[in-house]
Amino acid sequence: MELLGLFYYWVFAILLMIGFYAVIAKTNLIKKLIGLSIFQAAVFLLYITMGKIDGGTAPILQDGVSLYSNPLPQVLILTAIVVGISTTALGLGIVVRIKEEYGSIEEHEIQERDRQ
Amino acid sequence: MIIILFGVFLLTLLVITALAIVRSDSLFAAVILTGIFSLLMAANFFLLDAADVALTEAAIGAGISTVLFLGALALTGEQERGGSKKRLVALGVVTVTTLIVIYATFDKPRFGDADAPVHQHVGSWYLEKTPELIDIPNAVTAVLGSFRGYDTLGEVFVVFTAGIGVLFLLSARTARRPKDIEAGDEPDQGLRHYLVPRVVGRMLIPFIFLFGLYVQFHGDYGPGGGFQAGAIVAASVILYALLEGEGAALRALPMGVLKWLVAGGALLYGGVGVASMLLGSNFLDYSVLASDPIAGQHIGIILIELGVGITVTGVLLCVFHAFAARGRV
Amino acid sequence: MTMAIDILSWLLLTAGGAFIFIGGLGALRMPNLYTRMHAASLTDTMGAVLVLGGIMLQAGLTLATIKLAIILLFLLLTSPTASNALASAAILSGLQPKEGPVNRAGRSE
Amino acid sequence: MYYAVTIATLITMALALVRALVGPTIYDRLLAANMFGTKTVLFLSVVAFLYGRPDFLDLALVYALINFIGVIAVLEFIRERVDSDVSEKSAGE
Repeated sequence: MELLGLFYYWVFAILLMIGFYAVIAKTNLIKKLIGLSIFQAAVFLLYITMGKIDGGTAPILQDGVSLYSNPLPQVLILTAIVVGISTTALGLGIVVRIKEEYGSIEEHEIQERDRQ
Repeated sequence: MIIILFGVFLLTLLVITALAIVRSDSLFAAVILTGIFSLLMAANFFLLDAADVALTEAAIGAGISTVLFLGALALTGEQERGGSKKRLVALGVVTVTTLIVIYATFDKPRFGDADAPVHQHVGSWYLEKTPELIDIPNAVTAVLGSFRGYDTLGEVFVVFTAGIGVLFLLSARTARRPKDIEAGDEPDQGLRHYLVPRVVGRMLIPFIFLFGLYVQFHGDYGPGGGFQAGAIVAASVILYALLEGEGAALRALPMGVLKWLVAGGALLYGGVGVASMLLGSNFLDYSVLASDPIAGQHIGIILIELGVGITVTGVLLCVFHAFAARGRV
Repeated sequence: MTMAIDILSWLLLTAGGAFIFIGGLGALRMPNLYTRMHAASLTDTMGAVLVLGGIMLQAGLTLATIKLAIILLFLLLTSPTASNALASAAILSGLQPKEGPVNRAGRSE
Repeated sequence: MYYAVTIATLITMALALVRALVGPTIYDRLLAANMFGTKTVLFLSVVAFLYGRPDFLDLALVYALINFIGVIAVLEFIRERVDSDVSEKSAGE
């Protein structure tokens, strides 16, 4: 039981680092953005996991229920998801412009062109 | 107990999917897997009692996010060529950090512990005060709209700014602006060749739109609210654009209108705040909007959720059209 | 009466679960795209009808049943449509269904 | 009994995920993604009842609708793809 509960946090750590790996090691800019969104998802998962209370239910008040999970992390993450997609869109916009200017979205090719 | 096992199973699938996304050479396959990743994420959120968050993830992740990534892929090419650089160093850093973070988790409060520090502060206060001060069942909407209205205002302006940023980046120097697509008769007519999806899709669009409105205005009572509704409404218009072509969608909702939506929603939100100031209270304190404070809260929350919904719809559609118009250069 | 409804709904749920599992197995094991599609659509239609029908019986005449009926309606509309579009896209791209016996890799023998 | 259905759904999700990972064609992946979506709808509806909060069926409804948009978007993309990826397309034949 203890370990199963910790598993949520471990998955958070692993997902975080999978996303981070994509950001630092992959040269394709779109792959980096996908990695960034995995990283983001890991943080969302951590927040929501911490908001959960054993035996609680979703914080939509109902007669006859007294224990609810914490609404605050949910509020933060709910807005963060929408902000996340907007910023990802901005990132994709920048990648598209880079492609148009440099003819490539591979990091090393872009750096090569910059050196010329 | 068994629910936790379900959660663990879903989380394992989540990790496998994430690994596959990073390993996949074809970006197109990676984007499809991202859709699955988001479905898994939402199922997990739901198991963790976060119905509103799951709804947001459902509306954003599986539909809009896939569409945006595909829009970008269409402009940049779908095959990854570079592979990885300095793989061993990166792997080393990542492994060590993972182990450190996992070591740190042993000090975290037990999963689901009601006495964890997170639950000792404002969280429980919000739950206690929501029936008394705001009197709507959905505590998440109450916190989002009223208790933490400043936060949400900030988030709406971030979304607004990101939308403006995309428009600045992608509207410049296109041979064909959305305006031209809007006016001209488009040779490109969407999924003309797929008769069945077009017929069924057309049938579904009004229902998706209607459901978006339901989520918008039912947000006080059940899972939902402006952020989710904005994404669902935007998704219905995007479906129309996919089925009938860019031109048809832009004729129905021209770019000029969309820009007004983007600004109008944020203005409506700010306007509610200013109105409450003019009525002699603090910024975004809705209690003064009606003679009865609780009725005032209800009016305020409905108005600001509407503002949020309008801005999110506008921004997502602007971004979609900006990418789509760029593709036709 | 409630007993009968309970038994019926458990039957539907079990059958639905079985259909879903068999369909999933088929989607994994079938030799090529079109046969896999056949297996997958089994879970999307039959499985969904049985499972949602079973839950509907449990829910009784409430708002939940209406929502379940709407979900079922949309699933029955969208899922075969998506399969149809997918199949026609695959055909148009030149992925031909094979006739005659096929081995596991999907090649004609 | 809800548990049995949930477990069947979860296993099928895993099977669909394997199909999505293996491919071999993009259509296989798309098929798996679509199947995964409908399984999530069923999963959410059953769990909503397991939790005793049937008002959360809204979520499953959103999924049933939005999943379709994802598939249509991918098909539209395949139709207009810029540099067609021949190797993936013909790998399954």
